[in-house]
Amino acid sequence: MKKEHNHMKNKKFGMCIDLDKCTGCGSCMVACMSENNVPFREDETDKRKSITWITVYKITNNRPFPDTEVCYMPRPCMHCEGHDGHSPCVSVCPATATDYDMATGIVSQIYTRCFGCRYCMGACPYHARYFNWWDPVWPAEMEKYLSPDVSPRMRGVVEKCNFCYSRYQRALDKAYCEGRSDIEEDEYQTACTQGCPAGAITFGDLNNKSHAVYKLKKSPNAFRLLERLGTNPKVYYLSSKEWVRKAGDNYIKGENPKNIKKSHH
Amino acid sequence: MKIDRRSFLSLGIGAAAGTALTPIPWKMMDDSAIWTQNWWLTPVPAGGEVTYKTTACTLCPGGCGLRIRMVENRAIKVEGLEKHPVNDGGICPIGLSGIQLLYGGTRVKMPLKKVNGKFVKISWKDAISEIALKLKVLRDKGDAYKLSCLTGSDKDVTSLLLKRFINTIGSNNFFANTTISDSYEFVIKKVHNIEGSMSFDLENSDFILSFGSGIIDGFVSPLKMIRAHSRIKEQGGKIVQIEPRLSNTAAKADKWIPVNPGSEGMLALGLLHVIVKEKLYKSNIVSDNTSNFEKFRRLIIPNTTLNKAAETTGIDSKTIEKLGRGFANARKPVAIFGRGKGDSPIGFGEAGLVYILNYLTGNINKKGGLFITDNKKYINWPEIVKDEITNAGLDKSRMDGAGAGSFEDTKYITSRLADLMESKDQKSISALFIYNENPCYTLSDSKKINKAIEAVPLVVSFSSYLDETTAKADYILPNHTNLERLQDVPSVPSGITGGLVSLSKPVVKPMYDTKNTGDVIISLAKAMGGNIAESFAWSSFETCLKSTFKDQWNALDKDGFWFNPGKSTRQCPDLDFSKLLDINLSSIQPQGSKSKFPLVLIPKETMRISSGYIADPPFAVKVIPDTVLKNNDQVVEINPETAKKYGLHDTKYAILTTPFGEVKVKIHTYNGIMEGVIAMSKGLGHIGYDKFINGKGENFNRLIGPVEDPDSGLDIAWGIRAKLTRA
Amino acid sequence: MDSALIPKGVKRCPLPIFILGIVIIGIVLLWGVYAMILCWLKGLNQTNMNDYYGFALWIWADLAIIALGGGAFFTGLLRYIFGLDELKNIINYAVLIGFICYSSALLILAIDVGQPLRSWFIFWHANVHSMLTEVAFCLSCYFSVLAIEYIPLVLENRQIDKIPFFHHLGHNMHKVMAVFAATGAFLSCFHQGSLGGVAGVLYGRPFAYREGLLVWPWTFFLFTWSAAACGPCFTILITKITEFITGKKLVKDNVIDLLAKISGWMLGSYIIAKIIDTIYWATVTAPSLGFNLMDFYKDNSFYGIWILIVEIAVCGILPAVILLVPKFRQNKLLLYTAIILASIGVCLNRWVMVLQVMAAPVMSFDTWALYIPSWQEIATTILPVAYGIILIMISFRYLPIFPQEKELNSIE
Amino acid sequence: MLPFSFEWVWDAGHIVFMGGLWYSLSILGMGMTYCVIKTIIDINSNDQTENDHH
Amino acid sequence: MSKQEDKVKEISSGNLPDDEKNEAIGFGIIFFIIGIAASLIFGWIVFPKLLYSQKKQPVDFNHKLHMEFVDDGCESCHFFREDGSYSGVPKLAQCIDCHEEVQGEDPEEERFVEEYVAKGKEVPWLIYSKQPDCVFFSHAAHVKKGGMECKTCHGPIGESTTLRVYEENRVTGLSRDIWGKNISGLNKNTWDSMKMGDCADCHMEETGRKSSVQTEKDGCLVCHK
Repeated sequence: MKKEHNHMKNKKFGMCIDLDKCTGCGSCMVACMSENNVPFREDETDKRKSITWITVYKITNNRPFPDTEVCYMPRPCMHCEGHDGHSPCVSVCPATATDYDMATGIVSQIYTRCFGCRYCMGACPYHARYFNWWDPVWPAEMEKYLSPDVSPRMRGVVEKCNFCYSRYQRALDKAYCEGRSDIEEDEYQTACTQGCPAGAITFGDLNNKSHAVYKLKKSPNAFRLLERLGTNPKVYYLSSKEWVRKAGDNYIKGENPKNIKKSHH
Repeated sequence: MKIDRRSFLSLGIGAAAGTALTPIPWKMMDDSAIWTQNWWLTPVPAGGEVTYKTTACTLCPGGCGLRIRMVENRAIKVEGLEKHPVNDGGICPIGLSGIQLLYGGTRVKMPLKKVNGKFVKISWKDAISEIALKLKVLRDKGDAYKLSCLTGSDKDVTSLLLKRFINTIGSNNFFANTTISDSYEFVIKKVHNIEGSMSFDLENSDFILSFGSGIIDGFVSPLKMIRAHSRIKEQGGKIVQIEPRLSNTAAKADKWIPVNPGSEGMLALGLLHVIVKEKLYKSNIVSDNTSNFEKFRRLIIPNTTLNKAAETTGIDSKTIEKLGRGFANARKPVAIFGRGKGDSPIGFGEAGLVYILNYLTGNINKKGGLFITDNKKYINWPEIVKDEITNAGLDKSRMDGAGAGSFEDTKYITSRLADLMESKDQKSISALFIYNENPCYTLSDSKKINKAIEAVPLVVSFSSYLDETTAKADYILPNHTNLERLQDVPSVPSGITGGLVSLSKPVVKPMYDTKNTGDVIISLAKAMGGNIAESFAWSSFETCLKSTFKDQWNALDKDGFWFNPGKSTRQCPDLDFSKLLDINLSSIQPQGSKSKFPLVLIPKETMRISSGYIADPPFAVKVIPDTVLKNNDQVVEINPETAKKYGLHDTKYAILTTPFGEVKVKIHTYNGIMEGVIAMSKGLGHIGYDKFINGKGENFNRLIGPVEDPDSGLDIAWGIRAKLTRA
Repeated sequence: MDSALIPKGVKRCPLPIFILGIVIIGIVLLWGVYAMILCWLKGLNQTNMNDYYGFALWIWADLAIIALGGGAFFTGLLRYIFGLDELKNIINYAVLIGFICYSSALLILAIDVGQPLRSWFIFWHANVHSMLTEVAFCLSCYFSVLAIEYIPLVLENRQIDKIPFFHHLGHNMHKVMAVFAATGAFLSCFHQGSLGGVAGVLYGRPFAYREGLLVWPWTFFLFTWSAAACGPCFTILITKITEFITGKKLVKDNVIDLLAKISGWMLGSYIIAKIIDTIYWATVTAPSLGFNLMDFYKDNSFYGIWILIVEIAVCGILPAVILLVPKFRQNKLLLYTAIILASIGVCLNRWVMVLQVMAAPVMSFDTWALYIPSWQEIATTILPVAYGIILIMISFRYLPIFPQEKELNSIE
Repeated sequence: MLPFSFEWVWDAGHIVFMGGLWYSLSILGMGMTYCVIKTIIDINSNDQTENDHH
Repeated sequence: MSKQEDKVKEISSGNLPDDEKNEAIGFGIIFFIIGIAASLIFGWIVFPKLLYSQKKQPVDFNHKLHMEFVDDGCESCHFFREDGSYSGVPKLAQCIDCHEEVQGEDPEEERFVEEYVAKGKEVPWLIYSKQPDCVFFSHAAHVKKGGMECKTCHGPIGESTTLRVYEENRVTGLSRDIWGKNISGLNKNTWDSMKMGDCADCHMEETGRKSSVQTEKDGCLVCHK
């Protein structure tokens, strides 16, 4: 078969989220749930048991009234590359249920392989991984809206954002049928990117100079979460506010974020 | 040969050893694991051909275009329609969850009739003929005018068909839910004496002064506003947000100016003082087109105005002066008003002054400014056919007093519905149709409405869902849901300056025995016979809609919307300042005695909670933060200092009391709120619907009562005095 | 009634009392079994764990009992490999305690995973880079070693021993026991260590993360060392408790003293290593990731710096000193204090390395996660205790566990 | 676990790790097999004296 | 307990005379062998029969016959949609194109027209190669991009004149074709089984991709959803 296709250049899908634009409306979370067959329960107010692959954090500058400032921070899976693909979660999974794909830069989670040890959840500092504490139940006739592109998860396994990989698959299929071997930037966008009313999320190949994310990640306002840990995430944030950029990492009192050498990859 | 235990032992060992060499243990181990991957507790969605269908959202007045992903004949996902003038591909949490309203468990599955307090099944035919009979009796008694109707909007074809229907019967008493749009129309009517509304061209403005408008919190046309907000951020426009609480809009604004609740109008006055005194306004505008400006100038120019404004608003006069100058000196300033989502009107006092603020900067009908939009109806139906009863009924004035006397320019005083329902005299409602509205939940003092509605002999609900009001109805004639029905979706003007209509089209076959309300009205009219049937000569709602839109229909059908960016802006006419000379701002003070209720309760509105007639579907409920709802407890926000003062602690229970009732709440201390103010999310505390929606939190509307604006009569209740005590 | 089963020359309580005891403990056991079945049938929603607290009480219990069970491998190592012959008088009991600890640990793991029927994936689809894989492999292998070590003891039951096959088997197994023990020690060293590695490799969790040697973080070595130090203390503790309950002296003082002394050396050296590790972590590792030591102990109602002080000073240095100074060690009260403190210390260390790791926020805007276990978790954690007591009761009654018992308690 | 499994890669990690595992398992297995076989031989040699060894 | 002691004695062979003992050992070996043999027979022959239930297709279908009438081979009925997705087993609407009325003399066809076409009911075909829900299989990638033949995975089904019995694993609910006819899992042809290993082997051979950090094979999400 066609070996030449297989040396397609490695992609590195990533995201840039403009926090100045993000309004905290929550559409990304719901778009994701709807796209990815995420179940819901009667009481979802225990946020530590509530599955939302992308979660919008509300962060504040912790200053008293009226100097209080608030910023919303949507947090999908960061798809950490770590060092050579050894993201915090991938290397700890005992059953190889989660993996880093060098061809896409996407951290996969295979629900049918996972047996629910939850070690990966402990390893992830972003809390991007969710456990199915309950059997998924869709009341009334809601099973009808389930998408066949994403398999519903059984209880007792971990799940997380996969950058809507099923959309990538569909885009590729279309390209193949049209005789192309690769896709355009706009053919593969995640559900949260597409749904965001503010246009705050940009998604694309971080390796591809023609993609919007390539430029955005180099903005002086760009930062990533917990870069100092060496997780090497693929989600970039943009904020014009210094306190927001500083909240992305931990600093010892007196440390100047600008002087910190962050592990760069 | 003796078969002893040893033989069995040997046999057993042999069998065990042998079994290890067969596929049994290995295959069973593998299969049992595969079994857990396919077990019955996890559904397997069926595959099939994927198609997309275009429609429009009817869950809020925003009017977004939708693209529904279908697999075979199942609707899988709601997405935003790209290139749609409102949302261009974006979508809000409620719109996305529309799919759950379609397939969820809160649907009314067939027409129902209440017999002895319980709903029983009834056929469409019987239901319609029974209702028609009751209406005939009403007409025969001379009580035709006692038929009333309440709808969520008075812009769409179905609502207008309902209006036409009750008019034909012989009643003027059509009501629609009143919102900030009513204030806009009222102001335009009052100061310019024309029919029109307002639209704010935020995205092209460089200085947006927002009087508490939740630009990104769901204001009127939420997605249009959010998109405008992003453009503002890109283009470097400034946003100044004036409101007591650090809402999301305030958080994203360049400056947040906390203001005492209800004193926004005074701030506008203060700003006008600065602008007029320092002559920062566009002089040509004042000289060319205005009357009585000098009187107005003399009224506001004394320094006491500024001092009073500073005192009332809690903003020091320096800040007001700076703000006034900044606003007036901006290239393209615009002042937007209407609090939160714009669900409630505001008093003419405040609205009029903010409008003047815009007017004096000369931004009317200018790019980045305020546009006066044409309110002309797109509907040109033949006149209704009247008989004697019709004429007699239409000669009567409205029961609520709107459209006459001091409320001449007001369309509906919907807050008076409760009184009219309870009343035993001539001015009482004997039959009420309710469409796209849930008054038992959404109107102020909902406790009173809930009681009053029981006094109405005939209540007909067209709701698709078993909401609070529908539960009290005598007949339920369920409409198709959002994704099942044909309906026009007229745009609300506040964000769109052009003419825009979208079309909601059925993407799936109706799941249950429901009917489009438009068709039901036509059938009902036909069942009534006579002039009423004649007035509804359409064979079906679809033909009605097609004939209504004529030339636009093709675009609607093909693209899902019809848009003409230039159309519908009105000339900026003269402004008569005399209307503003006796503005009364004291009415905006929250109700209740300050000594008994030392705090002020204000609603908190966000994109994640639908506070209109549609309740939050499960997906949207899922993204409500736990600082708003914890288990089933409503959480209220207060400043840590206030909490300390009243001995309240974060995450602990407290009793919230207002003149209208008390509820148990949980405390969330938050630095982003003024001292002495309590914020409580609006849109929770449903008692209708199913367990995924109801019983969560408390209904804000239960805690406030209607406050009539002395100028317009509209219910402008926003905050209310309250107290918090430790539970 | 069951005298034929009881080893010759020793006295046991009357059967009805024994059965009564079994029944009482059995009820607790059944309660645990009920909770366990609930967890299996209904899933892990029966617990109070959550997405922040993916590892909770169970994993702590697992790590703690494995550390406490470390007495088996270390005593075995000393007895069979280093040839400390006196220890043969306590090795049986050490093995039994180890067997109980490890079987309990495996049982808890079987409840703890979300999909128990797939747990064999950890073997078949193993990811060799995962510390948990190492744990699972070594744990189950070492459990087989303990079973192999326990079997000869069972075979020594008076009636079983009468069967030539079992008699010979027991004898033969004794002969090659050193090989098994050596393998066991090798396996045990690794999995005690890999349990430490579980937390230490989490480079996304600055509270747990440690640099290290080759593929192993320092916690790998600290865990092995602490298990070797505190395991024997636990063996002594259980022996003393058994002596107290049975009212008999079962092991001679010189044996206990020897084990205590070795424990003392181990504990002393461990605590020095632990202090060095803590200092390095607090002054080099954590600050390089943006954390001060005190960041890990603030803004919450439970995890204060006290926990570090108790672990190192009260439950580390203090018992080490007691065990190392002969005069202290030979004072019964002080000895008991030391072995109890050492046992608590290792449990506390495991608590910190499992639960505080989960609880401490990493993102600057995140908050502490505290949790209270559900009754199902508590019941299933008590289950192994009940099971252990029952197994000890039965083994003690019917097996010649303490070689010195006859000598120390002659019956007329 | 075995080179037949999907995840197997011929690298140092797998060889050392699995090597260690199989080494341990085979020692245990061979040890037990030895004991059992030795026992069967012992019984068949009918060495009654050994019975009284205790 | 003396009773117990008796039992112990009985088991113990130490008291038996030599030849009796040898005989006992002999019996023991025989029984051991019987045990092995019985379990082998059960495991290799009976077990597979018990494990799979046999289901008949609702209507018989002659692939060979249909192949003669169509122009585009398999893709005539099992076609690709415009969006790149694969249609799989044809829907009734496709069959109706030809089978509005009974065409031939096959009683199966007659039954098909009567029971399904006339009633507008979809045929509940049992799909031999149906993968579990967790599997994403892209026909486009294999057929369009990879240029593979249908036969490679599906075997010579196009030449069949009748539909064979569908066998369903009673435990997993999956088609037997996934594991393969041979219970041992050994294969002769590429289409003999459709397990993950089969996919992976071919991917290794054909694509040579080693992008997965853990397995040095293709990424997991390439085939999983």
